[in-house]
Amino acid sequence: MSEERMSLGKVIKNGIITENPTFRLVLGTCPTLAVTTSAINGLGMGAAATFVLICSNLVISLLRNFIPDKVRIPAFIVVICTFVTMVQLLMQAFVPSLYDALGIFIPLIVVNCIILARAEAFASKNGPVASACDGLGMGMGFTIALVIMGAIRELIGNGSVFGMNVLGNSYEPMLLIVLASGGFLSYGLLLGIFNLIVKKSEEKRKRKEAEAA
Amino acid sequence: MTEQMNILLFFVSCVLTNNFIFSRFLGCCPFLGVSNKVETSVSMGLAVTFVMALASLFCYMIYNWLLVPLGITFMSTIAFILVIAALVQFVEMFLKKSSPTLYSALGIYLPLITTNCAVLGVATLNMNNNYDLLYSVLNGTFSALGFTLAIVLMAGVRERLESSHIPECMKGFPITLVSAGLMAVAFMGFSGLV
Amino acid sequence: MIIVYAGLLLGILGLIFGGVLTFASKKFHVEVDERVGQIKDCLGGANCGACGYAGCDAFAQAVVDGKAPVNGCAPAGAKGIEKISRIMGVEAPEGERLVARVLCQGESGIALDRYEYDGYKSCAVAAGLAGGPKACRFACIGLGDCQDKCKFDAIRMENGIAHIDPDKCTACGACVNACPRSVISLMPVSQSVIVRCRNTDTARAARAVCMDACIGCGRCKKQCQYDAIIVENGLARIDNEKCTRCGECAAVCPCKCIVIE
Amino acid sequence: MNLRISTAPHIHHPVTTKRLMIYVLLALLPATGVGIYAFGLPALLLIAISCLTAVLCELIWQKAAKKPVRISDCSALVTGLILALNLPANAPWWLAVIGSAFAILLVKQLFGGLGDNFLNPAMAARAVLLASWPVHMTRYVAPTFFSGVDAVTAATPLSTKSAELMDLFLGTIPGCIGEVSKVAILVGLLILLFTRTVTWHIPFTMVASVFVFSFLFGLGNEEEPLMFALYSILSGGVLFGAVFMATDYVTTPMTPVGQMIYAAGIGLIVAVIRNFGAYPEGVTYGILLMNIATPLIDRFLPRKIYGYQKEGKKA
Amino acid sequence: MLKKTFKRGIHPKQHRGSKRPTQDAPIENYVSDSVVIHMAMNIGTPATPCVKKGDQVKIGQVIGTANGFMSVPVHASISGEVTAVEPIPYLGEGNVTAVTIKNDFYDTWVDDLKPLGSVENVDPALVIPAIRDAGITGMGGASFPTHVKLTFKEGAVCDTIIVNGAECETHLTADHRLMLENSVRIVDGLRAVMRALNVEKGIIAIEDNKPDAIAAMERAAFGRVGVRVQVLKAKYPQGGEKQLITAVTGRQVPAGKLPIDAHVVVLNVGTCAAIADAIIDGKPLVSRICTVTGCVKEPKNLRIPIGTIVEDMIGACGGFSEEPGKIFFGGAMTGIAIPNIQTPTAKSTNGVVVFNEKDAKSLDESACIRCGRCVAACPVGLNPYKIKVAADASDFAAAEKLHVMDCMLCGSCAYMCPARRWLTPSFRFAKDKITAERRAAARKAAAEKGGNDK
Repeated sequence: MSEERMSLGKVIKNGIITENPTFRLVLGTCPTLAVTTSAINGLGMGAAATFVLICSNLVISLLRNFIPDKVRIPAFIVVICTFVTMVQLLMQAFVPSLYDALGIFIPLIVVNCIILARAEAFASKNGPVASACDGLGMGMGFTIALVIMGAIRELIGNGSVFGMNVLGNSYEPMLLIVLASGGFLSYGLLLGIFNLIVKKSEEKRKRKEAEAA
Repeated sequence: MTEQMNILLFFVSCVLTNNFIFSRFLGCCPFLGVSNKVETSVSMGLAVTFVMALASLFCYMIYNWLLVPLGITFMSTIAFILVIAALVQFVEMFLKKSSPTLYSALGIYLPLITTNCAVLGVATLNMNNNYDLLYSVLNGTFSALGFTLAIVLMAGVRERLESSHIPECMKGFPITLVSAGLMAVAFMGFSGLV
Repeated sequence: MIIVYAGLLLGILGLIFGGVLTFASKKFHVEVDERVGQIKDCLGGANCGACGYAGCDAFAQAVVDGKAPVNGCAPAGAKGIEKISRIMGVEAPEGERLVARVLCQGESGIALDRYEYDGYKSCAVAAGLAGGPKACRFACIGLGDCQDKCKFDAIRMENGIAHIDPDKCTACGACVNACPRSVISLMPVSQSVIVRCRNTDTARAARAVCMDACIGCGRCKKQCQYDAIIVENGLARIDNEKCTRCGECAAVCPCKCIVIE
Repeated sequence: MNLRISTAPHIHHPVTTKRLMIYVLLALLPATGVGIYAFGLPALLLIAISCLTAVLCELIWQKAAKKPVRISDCSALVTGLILALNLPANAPWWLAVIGSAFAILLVKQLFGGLGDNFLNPAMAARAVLLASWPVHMTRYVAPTFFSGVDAVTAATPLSTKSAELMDLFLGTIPGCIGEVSKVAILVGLLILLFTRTVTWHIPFTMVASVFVFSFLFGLGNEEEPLMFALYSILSGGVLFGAVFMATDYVTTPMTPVGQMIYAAGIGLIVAVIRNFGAYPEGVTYGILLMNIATPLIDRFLPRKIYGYQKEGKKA
Repeated sequence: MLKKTFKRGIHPKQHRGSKRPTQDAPIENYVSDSVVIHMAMNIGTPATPCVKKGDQVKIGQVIGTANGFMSVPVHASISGEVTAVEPIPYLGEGNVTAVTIKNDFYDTWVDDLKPLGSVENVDPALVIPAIRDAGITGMGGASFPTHVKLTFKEGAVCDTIIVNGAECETHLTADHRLMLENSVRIVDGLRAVMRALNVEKGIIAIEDNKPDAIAAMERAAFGRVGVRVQVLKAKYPQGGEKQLITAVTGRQVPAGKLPIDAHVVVLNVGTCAAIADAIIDGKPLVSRICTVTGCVKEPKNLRIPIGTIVEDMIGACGGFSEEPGKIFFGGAMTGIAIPNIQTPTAKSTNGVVVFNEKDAKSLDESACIRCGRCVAACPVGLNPYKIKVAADASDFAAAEKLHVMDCMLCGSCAYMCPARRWLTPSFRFAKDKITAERRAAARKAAAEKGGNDK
């Protein structure tokens, strides 16, 4: 990756689409499943994770030449952990309702595989600007996925999106979708549909290429 | 008697009713990743149980005997993750030297446990719920047993799915997630037991 | 004050854990070769087993141990082999890319049936039943054992015989091993003039079972100006070293069993 | 003359998958008939909608996935019928549609179709409906027997324990469409046993297990534990579950011993959930949970293989 | 008397009537214009032909000599002229050498028949060589050389000889008729072997669906010391060697071992009769009884010279009654389908069954519904469903762990399968693969050992 020096836009796009952490890499499943009971929760979680991703990627990238190789993972974790604690305190102070809704999953951002994976795979090998962009892209990819899932689950399970009633009062919500099992089911199905779309579009592209050739 | 009864109820609560996977979403990554063979999932479950019990113990000590007196409870996340990371690494090296057979069975999963949110989750839950030392360790052990139960059942199901004619786009994670969702539906039957 | 405590705590914890872990890492040190992982990254990754080891991990370990050749993984391709050679610090052995070719043209209607096979769809099983469903004992049985084994989706069954897509083929050899009749063989990709028949029976016997069988008539041998064709046991064989791909032999073959790919 | 060649054996038992499914449908007929007789037109409509949806979903999926269409094996019909028989008679029609579609599409076809699902489709769908629309799924009506009396919404006897044992047995109590009449279910069981579609192991072990565990749990709390245990096996879906749902081939262990362990496990879970859990009924969950455990039972149950008996054990 | 049997197994009830057309048909002699005798009549090494085109041969003359211990000689079954010695395709993979003889209908036997006298007085040491020289192989279908079966390794103890008259296969009545019409010969053969091996117990095992055969054999065994008849409950695969031993004695043959490891030797009734012929008359194995049934006009039990062409036998039974779809040697459970009606019979061909097109057609394989019928049927106690999954995935190591090597390919599981899955053929394939791998591994190990020695 470092050899080819991607443009910054491409780095961001990479995070949102090509290597979408939720739908392509299937990383950070726990918060994805747990907090997407509503769109707003998804957005909050996504924003918090994005913040941590950008900051930790930036700092790790700056420190990458000073951290000895053998202790790099613990060092990364400490850096990440610092930012997570910051987010935790900030949210507690300014958006207490969201903080309560997300609960234990805020401190658990520390062990979200996406963050450590990006630190290890990208930030420790690239410059600070690119790393921050990577963090932004990945964070946005994560956020978008969470919001989509949250919106779908909220719509089916509660008849609303972002708290606004959409489907009217006669709609009888499917409670299961906002329960634990609904999280697994909807994530699995979305993933399957995502795979199907990717496969179809690839086939289409190949067919076009074949026609062109 | 009542104390024993309480512990039994606590056990049922941790293993069945509030199963880490099916109702709390903690430890999903290894649950999805390391559940393709029954043998490996048993090993993984045992390794997690071991680490979670120890982590509960150490985190309790650090939190109640160090952070609380010093008034720096906001450092809990950092302190916990350090304890867990160090613990896992130590256990790994210890096993590698002292019992190569056990290491070859458990060892490769140990690094994964560092980033297993179940471990940090159980420490944080212990802290939030103000469990005492005994219940912290019990919570760690029982929850991990619940995790083990879930991952072993999942592995059994996945071994069966291996020979199934699953549509191409659903293979791998998607079908595993759907299976987990259906299993969670079944586990809802235990709700209200405690 | 709190900041001091926090800093102190981190420092002390760091020191304690660092100390313990350093001690432990010295005390419990076990050697592991990191080249295994690097090599594994260069492999095909299909766990096809064509190398003879139980999956890519085992092959990588064997390469590091010096038990397996660096070019043992066909699906890795030239690039992969070069990378592995660099990791192992040896020269990459020269070799042209190979592809698997089906040496039979006995489509249904061209090769005669011995009987109607109505059992378990497996060439290996059918081959053991009364000499196989096709009258020619060298013919492709066409029940698709090779197709099942191909991890790269390069083989399709059509009109009762196998066809291999040379672009998709990685020469892993899985099909060669799967075929109970040895109809498939690995050939250099440049060898484009191929005798697509393996029947060594007499002309009459061969012709009796398949319209496209090589009858060993020797016309191709006579036609070839480069002495590249040998006819043995009633079967023509092309010497790849001498062949200039002129295609004269294919033009004169009365059975159309020499083809230019 | 072209002879065929195939591998031995050249003959087969006449029973095919389709025939087995038809036997199950036959066995379900009495319960269906009594259900329709007891609950009238709504029940008939619900059954028809559920079956139709199931078959249509199977057809659509197999067409869309370009798989061979095998709706003629009747397996989708069985699923649709069993699901409908597990609904309260006054459930809204869309509940049956969603349930059937869920059962066929998500629980069965998504995993590869007949034989590849690890949960009983009808049961999984019922659990999903129960979790999603608990109000609709637990509002039972008393049988009307076409008498024209307005349906009275009543709680299931599990929670009131007001019905007499005989009423339970004959089916004059509120409940799901298929599970009210135990007589009809027993007739179904006889059909299944007579056609050798199922063996006795699962139904009998499961009922016995519910009886035993209910008795044990009732020892401390009930005045007449024996009556309580009897009551337990006759009320709710225990019998229907034991005969038609716990015996689903696809999701049960393959060996008789495994099947008995499985059935005993269901009985235990049913008794536990009924006596200690939040839900009044546990048959669905018991079956689902043991379905999940089935691969492990199959895997770890040792088989006695010919030629491996211990030395010295001679007859 | 108590009827014994073994665990599990199947009752091919729907095909119980399959024996009816021939079970009351007396054995008829039939001799055709020509025979084709191939050299691979026994499991093990094929014989080498020792006649050439144009030679005149007599009945009982050796036309193929044995090749080593795992091989028996082959004899001419009719007298006449050898018209061809050439390789022909046969039932397995590849070609086998076959001798074609044109019948001169003089039925002359070779001159030097050497009878050993009555079974009471025969020299025990001469019995086994005589069996080998008579070219006797197992006549129940496996064609294992009988003298090899009767020659034990050092230290092995045999206390019982079981004569297999179970004939649990469908359609076949050859053994049934033999027991009825030739019961004394069978008992004589058994007694000869008992004398040769110094064994005191000989049990003739017969299924209870052949009451007349049981009566006949009990009459023949009456007064013979140590010989008795054991009635068995009719069930498939009772005629399988291991199942028969368990049914009769309650012992199990240890996995991967031979019956002798359970101190038992099992001989088919046909084999016993052939042994008696070889001892008393000195005649080698040149003819056998073969049931021809199914879609033929007159189903019969024929005594045919070995090597008779199927077409001739069908002709002797009045020809086909319907357009044939499939013809196989042996019963319907384990029979081997033949590619054309020019196929010759062998020493082990106990029946020729003709199916019409409707019966012949295999149903499409559908998805496994895990009903467990295969598990309930398997007489070995395997889990065919799991083995099939492993075999389909070509995971032969897993299949081996599931004991596929203990499968004896009886076909019970495939018979019961409602989804008509091809269980037995894939097990056969898996077994072949594993055997080949083991052999390769053994060769490799031997080669390495040799290399090290240098």
